[in-house]
Amino acid sequence: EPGDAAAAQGRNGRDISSDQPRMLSDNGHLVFTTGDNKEIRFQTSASGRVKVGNEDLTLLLSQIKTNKDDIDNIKSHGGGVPPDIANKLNQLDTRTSSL
Amino acid sequence: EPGDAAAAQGRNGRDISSDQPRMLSDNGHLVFTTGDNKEIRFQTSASGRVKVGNEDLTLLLSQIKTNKDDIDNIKSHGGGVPPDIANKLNQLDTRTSSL
Amino acid sequence: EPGDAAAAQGRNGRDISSDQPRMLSDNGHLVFTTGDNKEIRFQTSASGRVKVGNEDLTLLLSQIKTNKDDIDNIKSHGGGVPPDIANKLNQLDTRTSSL
Amino acid sequence: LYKRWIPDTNYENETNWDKGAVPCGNDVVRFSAQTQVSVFVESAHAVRETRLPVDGEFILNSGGGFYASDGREPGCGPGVATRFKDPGSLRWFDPALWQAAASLDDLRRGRFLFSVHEESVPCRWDDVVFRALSSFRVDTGSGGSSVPVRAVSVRGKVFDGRAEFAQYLSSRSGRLQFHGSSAVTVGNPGCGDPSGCECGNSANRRRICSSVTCASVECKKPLLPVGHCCEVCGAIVTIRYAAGFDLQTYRQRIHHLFLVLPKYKSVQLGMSKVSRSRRLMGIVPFGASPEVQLTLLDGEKGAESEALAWDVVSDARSHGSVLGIAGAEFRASSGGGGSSS
Repeated sequence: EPGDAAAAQGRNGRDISSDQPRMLSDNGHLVFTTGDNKEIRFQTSASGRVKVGNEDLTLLLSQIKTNKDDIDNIKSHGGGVPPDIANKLNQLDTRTSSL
Repeated sequence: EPGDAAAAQGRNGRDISSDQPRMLSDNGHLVFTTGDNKEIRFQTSASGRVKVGNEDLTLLLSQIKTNKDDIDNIKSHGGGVPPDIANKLNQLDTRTSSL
Repeated sequence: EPGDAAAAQGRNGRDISSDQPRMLSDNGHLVFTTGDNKEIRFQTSASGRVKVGNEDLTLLLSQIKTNKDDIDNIKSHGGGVPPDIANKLNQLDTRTSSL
Repeated sequence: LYKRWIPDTNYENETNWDKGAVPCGNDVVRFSAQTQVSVFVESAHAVRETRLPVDGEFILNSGGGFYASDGREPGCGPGVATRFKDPGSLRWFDPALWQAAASLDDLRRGRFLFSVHEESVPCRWDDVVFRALSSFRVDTGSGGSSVPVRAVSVRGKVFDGRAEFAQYLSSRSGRLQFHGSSAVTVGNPGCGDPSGCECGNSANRRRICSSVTCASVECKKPLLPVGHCCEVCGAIVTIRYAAGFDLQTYRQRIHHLFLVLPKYKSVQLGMSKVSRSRRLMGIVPFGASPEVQLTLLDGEKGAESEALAWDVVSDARSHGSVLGIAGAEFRASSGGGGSSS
């Protein structure tokens, strides 16, 4: 009934204040907007997953942190030995082995 | 009137039926979908957050770029000095210090 | 609700009400939750995008994997040559060039 | 004709909620775990807590969706626990759940046609319309037979190709909106006969009439129109047509000439192509011949209907040659009747 929609507006159609997080359709786009100081949270249980398309977002987010840790480690302790350096060191070692 | 076929044509006369987003429950999985060429958007205000489990999505995504920058830097300028190399260089240095 | 608990038994007698996803306001935060082993999924059609702010999430997620690959490569083959090492190698090379 | 499904599963429709009101920001909303429903959400609603079904969907109209309640929803009251009613039992073959009109424009303007029960349900020639800004759930019934129609439009998209609609039915929305082992099929040709087409729902008569509760009638000779489930008080005009008869044109003529008159404003008139078995000497059947049946009801004892029947028959008598009418007669529940030829 057309009248119902109008009635529903009266009861629910209040302006959404800027601090209320929301999920709204905007011309076919699905838009999640967090409010000021408010969060939108997606919570699965321990064994549940959050997926974006075929990607496991939970895994990937944890990978970001693993990556950061690895990078921090490389920054302080280096990565593997670049072949050029290994070669040069070998060359120098040989050259100076009789000293 | 929110009635019938004619009313379903958008202002631009396009068929709007297939491009409305959905929040659906599929055997208990919670699925957010959009139609062709439509986006799912997360819009965070300055102080609002999107959280996936306990993780702050916005922060982590910015970490991805930081990681990439760090990696690019390591690729061109190296990371820390691996202990093996440091040891070898010290050894060579000592060995050749009298030359 | 009294009648419901009984009605919510699945065919196998399991209580399926715990499989129901929920959408709730927690202190003004908008929270989506799922039951045990259930996923939250974001699905756009082929040409749609998931965007976080102005960032394309799909691209960012693929960057996470690129970062991981780069890090793995740096771990095994090293990154660029740190200037300190390059200098030291040059110094040693010069020092030993007459040997 | 166009037949439009009346019920919807819209969030904004207060009749879909057990408390008779659309939930607001202080309410706790429950969908039963096993309610299979496709809900259309036209506008934005505050959410305190919503428990979703295990299999269902919310279709979000532009501007539609949900936002976290701040717990201070004005005019919402202290908050109640409210439940979305299970829409599972609304049946395709229930004649009370359809509106009929001669065109989409008439549908939009609310110019509905009255029909006998069998023809209130979509006929194989009809275009079935589900409101654009709505979702729904319809039980197409058991039995596994197909339910053919010309076309079906769902949320503005018109399906008239069999394969495409079958694909829609197998989609998530399709499975939530249509259930039952009888599958609706589209692509049937429309009625190509200007004199009208028989609805073809007599095969479904039992299913259709099982949804109908007949009111008691208090007239001398109650009538049972072909295709109707109940005896009625009123009149039945039977038109024998000839070359040149056009049902749609004739329907409009009767409307403009008579139904718009104040004295007939309470008369409902249904017009159908029907097939009545002819009986030799009134006893021995010798085949069926198609004719046009006008069912006239007025909710009273049938006096207005009988007066209109006289007018219709006189009109047919005066202009029969122009209209392609070979003869007309009527029976009234008062016991009266008349004919022309």
